[in-house]
Amino acid sequence: MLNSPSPSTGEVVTTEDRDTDEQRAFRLKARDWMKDNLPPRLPDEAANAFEDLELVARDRELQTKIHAAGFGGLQGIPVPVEYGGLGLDQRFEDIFFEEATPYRLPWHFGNATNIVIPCLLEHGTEEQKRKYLPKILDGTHYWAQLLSEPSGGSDLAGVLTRAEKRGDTWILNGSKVWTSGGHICDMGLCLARTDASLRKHAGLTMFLVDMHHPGMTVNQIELVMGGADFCQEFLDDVEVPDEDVLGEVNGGWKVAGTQLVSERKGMARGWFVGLNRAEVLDGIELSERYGMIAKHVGVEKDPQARQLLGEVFVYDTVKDLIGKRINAGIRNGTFTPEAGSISSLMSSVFDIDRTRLLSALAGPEGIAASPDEGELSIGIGMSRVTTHRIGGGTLEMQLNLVAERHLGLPRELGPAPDTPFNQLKANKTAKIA
Amino acid sequence: MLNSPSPSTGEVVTTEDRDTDEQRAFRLKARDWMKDNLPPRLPDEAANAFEDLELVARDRELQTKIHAAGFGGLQGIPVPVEYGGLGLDQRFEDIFFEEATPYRLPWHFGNATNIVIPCLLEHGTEEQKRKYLPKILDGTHYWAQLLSEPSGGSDLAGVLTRAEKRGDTWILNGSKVWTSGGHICDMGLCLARTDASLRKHAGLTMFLVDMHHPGMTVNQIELVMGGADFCQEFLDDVEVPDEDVLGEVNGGWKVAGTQLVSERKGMARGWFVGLNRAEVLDGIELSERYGMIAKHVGVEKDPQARQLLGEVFVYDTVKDLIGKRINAGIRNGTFTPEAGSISSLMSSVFDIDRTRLLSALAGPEGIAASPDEGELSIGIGMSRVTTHRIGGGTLEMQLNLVAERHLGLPRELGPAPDTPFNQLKANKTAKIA
Amino acid sequence: MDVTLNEDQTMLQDMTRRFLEDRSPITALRKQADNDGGFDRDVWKDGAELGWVALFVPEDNGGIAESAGGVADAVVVAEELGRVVFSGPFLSTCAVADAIARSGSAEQRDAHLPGLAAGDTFGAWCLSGRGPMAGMDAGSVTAAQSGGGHELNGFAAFVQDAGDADLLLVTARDGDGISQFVIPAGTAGVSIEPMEALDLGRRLSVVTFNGVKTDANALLGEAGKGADALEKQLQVLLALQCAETVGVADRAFEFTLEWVNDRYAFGRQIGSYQGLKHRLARHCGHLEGAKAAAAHAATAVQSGASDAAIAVSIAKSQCGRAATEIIRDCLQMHGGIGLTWEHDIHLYLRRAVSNEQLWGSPAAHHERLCQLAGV
Amino acid sequence: MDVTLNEDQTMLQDMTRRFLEDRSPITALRKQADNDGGFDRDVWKDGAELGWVALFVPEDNGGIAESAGGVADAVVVAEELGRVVFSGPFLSTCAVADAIARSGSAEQRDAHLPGLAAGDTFGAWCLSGRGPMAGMDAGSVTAAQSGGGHELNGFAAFVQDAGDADLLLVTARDGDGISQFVIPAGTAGVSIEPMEALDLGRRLSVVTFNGVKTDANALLGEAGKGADALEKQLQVLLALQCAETVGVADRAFEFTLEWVNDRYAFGRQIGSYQGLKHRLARHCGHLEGAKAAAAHAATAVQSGASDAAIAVSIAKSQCGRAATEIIRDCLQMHGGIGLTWEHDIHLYLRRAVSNEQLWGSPAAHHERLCQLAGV
Repeated sequence: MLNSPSPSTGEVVTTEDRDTDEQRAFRLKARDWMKDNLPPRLPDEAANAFEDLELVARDRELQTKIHAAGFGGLQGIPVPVEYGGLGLDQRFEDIFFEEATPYRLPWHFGNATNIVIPCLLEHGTEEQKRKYLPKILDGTHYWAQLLSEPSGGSDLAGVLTRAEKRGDTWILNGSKVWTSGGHICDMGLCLARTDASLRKHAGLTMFLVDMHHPGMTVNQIELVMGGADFCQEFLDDVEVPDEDVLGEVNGGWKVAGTQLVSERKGMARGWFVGLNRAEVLDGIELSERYGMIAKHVGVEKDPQARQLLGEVFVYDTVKDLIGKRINAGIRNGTFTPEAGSISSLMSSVFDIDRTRLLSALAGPEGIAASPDEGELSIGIGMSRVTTHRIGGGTLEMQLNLVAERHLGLPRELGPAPDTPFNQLKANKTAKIA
Repeated sequence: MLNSPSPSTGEVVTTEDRDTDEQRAFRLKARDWMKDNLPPRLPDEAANAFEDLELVARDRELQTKIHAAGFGGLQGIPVPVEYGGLGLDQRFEDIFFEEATPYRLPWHFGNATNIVIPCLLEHGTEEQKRKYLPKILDGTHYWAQLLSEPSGGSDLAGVLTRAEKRGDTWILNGSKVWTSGGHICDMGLCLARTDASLRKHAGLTMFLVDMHHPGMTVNQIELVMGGADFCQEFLDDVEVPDEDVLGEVNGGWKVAGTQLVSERKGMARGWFVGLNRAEVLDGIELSERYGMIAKHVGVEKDPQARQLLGEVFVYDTVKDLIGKRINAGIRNGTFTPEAGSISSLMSSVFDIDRTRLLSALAGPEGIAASPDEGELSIGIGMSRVTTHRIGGGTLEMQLNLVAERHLGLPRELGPAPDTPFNQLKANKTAKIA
Repeated sequence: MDVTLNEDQTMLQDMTRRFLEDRSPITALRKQADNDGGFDRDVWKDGAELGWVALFVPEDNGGIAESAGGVADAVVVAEELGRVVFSGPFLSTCAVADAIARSGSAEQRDAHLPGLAAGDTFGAWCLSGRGPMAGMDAGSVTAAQSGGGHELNGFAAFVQDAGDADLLLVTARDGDGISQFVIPAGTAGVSIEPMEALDLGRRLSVVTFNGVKTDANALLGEAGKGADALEKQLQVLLALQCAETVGVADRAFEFTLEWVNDRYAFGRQIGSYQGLKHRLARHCGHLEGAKAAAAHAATAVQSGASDAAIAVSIAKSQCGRAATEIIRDCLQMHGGIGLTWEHDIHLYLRRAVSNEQLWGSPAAHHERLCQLAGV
Repeated sequence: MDVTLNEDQTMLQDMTRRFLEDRSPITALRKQADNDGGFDRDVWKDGAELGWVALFVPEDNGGIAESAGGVADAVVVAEELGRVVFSGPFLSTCAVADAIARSGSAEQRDAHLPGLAAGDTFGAWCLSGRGPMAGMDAGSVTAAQSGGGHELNGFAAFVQDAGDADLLLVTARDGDGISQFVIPAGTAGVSIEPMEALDLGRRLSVVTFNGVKTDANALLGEAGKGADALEKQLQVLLALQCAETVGVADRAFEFTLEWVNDRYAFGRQIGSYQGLKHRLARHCGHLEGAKAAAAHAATAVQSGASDAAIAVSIAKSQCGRAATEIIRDCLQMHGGIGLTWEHDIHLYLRRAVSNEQLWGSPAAHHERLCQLAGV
């Protein structure tokens, strides 16, 4: 009954064998150039660390360098030539990323290249594209997403920041929050309410905002775990010229949709290849860290501790395998891009589980340490306090996305969808930082 | 600062020291009579086992006996004399139950005495009370609650069973389900829809229904765990005379409210004292059963197994302590009777947790056994399949009750409350047994 | 299960699903459980024709191993069998066929494999004893040289399908090593006593070996050197069992989704309540995890990857625990009806709870993972 | 915490709550953490006036033990201290006072108790070493007869409040038995090194004993016979710590309920979503469980009930785990703001995570329960 051979191979990691001649030439050129010009990818160096101004500056130089060398800058390969890219097929970008695996790329431009570029390409005017795209690719502009608001949390369309038109200029007032690296950004995509008498999603407009405008105050948010990558912005009569409206006036939610889809798609496509260890590893590798913790605590031979270790191995591995599976499924069309929310969800779920297991493993050794012990121990207790994630939406949003978008369960009831925004109950704006 | 003594005593188990002379006399009379007349409470004998027709028959005789001896039958002590009770203060009933702790009581009458009696007393006509109450107390009538429907689940007011009036008689058609002991009952409290053009809760009427009516078919439901205490009833032109409407026509939800509150109050008051081990035990007792299971599996010295055992000890104990705490709090007014849902909830939660822990403890020994090993092992696997509870509402209902009634969280949105019942979406009636 | 099935695998999946829907739906198990009877041998024979066991058997012995994807294809079948809580001796017979194909002499392969591949004979694997390490550790049966063959003593427990088996694969401790034997089930000194089992479609037995004499032909591979083969056999079996478990959970999850979409409470579909929705979303995630782990295990075992040993233990833990927890909660979501004998979900849950513990409990595999990680 | 507080206890609760709201709200901890400073000694002194330590001290030594409810009253205070994540040395000082009141000679009681009761001096308890059994097993300090007294060697870790202490209670292994000592913190050979701690209000130290010579007056009770006293001391301390943990969780749960009632998303209060509601309902149940267990433990310890040893371990497991899990999820429900330094909830969670592990982890108490159950 089964006549043809069906070789069951492992995951394909490089795709060199599929190169056309042109692609092969591009690959070799990239490989060659990278060897001499890109810094190595250091395992301990964060991909994104907006706090680290020195690294942010180095990434800016790196972007300029890649662009100047004729590789279009991060994710510039498929961008049309007239906007500063190479105008090549997606396949060339994949090749570039494959070759770049051992090197650092200017990942701090990820927001701009992964999210802002698709938004500008889809909704921008010719002028906007010519003006802004090249400056992303040549390293001039870091971009921020000014989306969440202190009043809003997960309800992204519940925007209170308002824009009023005076002559040819829009005046923006309000506050945005959880902006990654807001303090180092040059430009921002800012969603604001232009008509509160329309229903929630209808009265919004997207603006291209100059982050250096004097009305823009950017405060870094001090987090429990010590970092301050996220910012809160206060917009106080920030002026935006009419030509910097992206998309239609009162059509901002459509642009925001592109923004969100681009983010998800990009994650699934793996623009961050080289960041995600699981993506490049073929087989399962059990981390040595956990055994070291067990030895540090002195419980490596304890059957109960070994159960905890075993569970952590399972969670870590399954988390990686889910990521690979979902991405592969999205790539081959088994899943819609919405399935990406499963990876995010399970990543959060397993992260929380892991902190519980490691806390149990470390016992009292997880909550205090002698000064000379470094942060191994106290880090376990800290991770129990800070497992919770900000990026990628709350756990509740991920659960809703999986349930409604992936499983197709009926949506939650809310106020009638045609309720004017100014008749909805909402929170007040609050100062966080 | 702390001037007066504040003795911190353990839980009070007997209250003999609070007796008045009259109460003391009653207590001694009861004690004396019980010694010679009540059967002992056997630890392995179920309190309620409607399947066990022999036990059901014995309980009927027991009820008759207690009534005849002048103790009013189960829970008849505070019932007025004209309805067959003793007309005494609640305190006398408490004394009766305290003294009855070592004995079996006719617990199969619990539904009738704990729920039907309060409903009749509050909503019944004088004729109804004189007709039906004595027959509960003298052992003539077992009563069923015909409340849930196959279409309904937790939505108790979503009743599809309809009653139409023809002359002086109501004709009932429909189906009820999850009726405890429906097959042995003589009478039933049956909620039916008398006007579907009113909103859901408005068009309902409560009927006193003869379970022996030829239009009443009672099927026992075979359960996974083997028992068949619950029944499904099919009402096919069951006739109920107009004088057996309890409460107002279209006022049935009010009676159902009394029904539900009586159930909860009764649970909290402890009408089942003598059933609930936790209520009568002063201190914590760790069950020997778990250690025996561990020894049977051969893991009693394994540190991981001992963790599982330790957790089970904690869950079992905390479950009991919560029950005692909530009951004490309801009794002294710290909690409203709604807090009883916390005990039910946590009882379910801990039961589920326990089956998980015991499954892990038993390992493969929990899912198969040699024929000579009895049901110790296979029982662990079975309990994993059947932890789920039917009585007392689903887990989801318990969670809602705790969240909304106890914590006061906002209610879930649903269809507008004034929607006529016949415009609501609902399930069809289904045959389960 | 795998998101990257090839064309043949997709065909095999469709074919198997249609075959089972037609010939062995869940009602078959119910009928069998009611009658306390065995599985339907005609169904098995026709299933074997579809290649169920032949995947492990070389062409010379009547199989299709060379042209097919081995365990990577067999897991496709196993998953489908799980979806209908199939009760035939698939795992056992495949495991025995795989062991003989891997380690058997030409004579042994010729003698046993054609019958197994054709669905005419059945196998059962006697591996381990009772207690927490059942399904993992050999050693409850011992082998000692005796005449030209061996003498076997001891017992094996939780032996799947032994009552129906023609052939027993016996893994025995032989001094410091492992020896394996293939013997007829009716060999003198072998007694098979059925166990009471939670899973209504799983026939488990205790098989006792009381001075069982084997001749030289019974020895599979070299005496005392069976440890590597044992590991490989376990990997194949675990990959199959995990796939079956995935099928069980997937199907139960599927009809639960239908239920929560169809069922109304308080005027709303119950699936619109976050209380259920969020639990289902988590279950979806864990089920995807089980699928990912099972698919990876099958691929790794088939290709003999260096992480195959790890991969099967990861999969066993994830599939075993996730399936049980998911179906248990799905039963909960069905309300009272989920606890009625008439509803199918308890059949799924019994299989899941049983599979979780058979062939190594999650705890046993966690311990194994620590060893594999060098801790 | 207890639903059956007597009138005095209710008064004590109100008084303590008002005192702390006024004198040591959560902002006090924040200020202290920012400055890396110690607790406010004036607040402590005034708290001591309210009877915080005096509950354990006999009237003859300046206390009110005879007329008050001992640990059953002290847990009322501990719970209130938990609600503001109080950082003063309450547990330590009460434990030392209790130990001296229980086992001390008249001289020792006269010498130490009045100062402790009045809030002028502080104690710390050096019990155990590092690793999984920290907080449970004595033995990391050894005592050996030397001259008329003993020589102490070894170290104790996770010692609460040692840096502020005037007196150290040292529990040492003495041959096969346990000996306990009360010595001035400044005794030669004692060195106190602070540990980095997760809980910003908990000062923990490693206390090293390097040939520390004690005189006969330092020995608390009989040499080598301290095991019973140690068990009793632990019970008191655990009852207090559980009550504190209950206060921590109760307060965090309280302001989370306010938050979910006040906060809107998608036009609805977030507390109206079952996704949050059902989790909060479970947390409520576990919190009631923690309160029930802690209250029972306090009553059992105070009355010397036969189940007191079991009761404290049950309470420690339930309170420790429930508080951590509840507050962790409450933080989650706060969304991003819960992770900001400015929000108080991390201070509560740090205390809960820390208390879960100090004085015996849940695992250590589970093992102890098995022993107490005779398994």
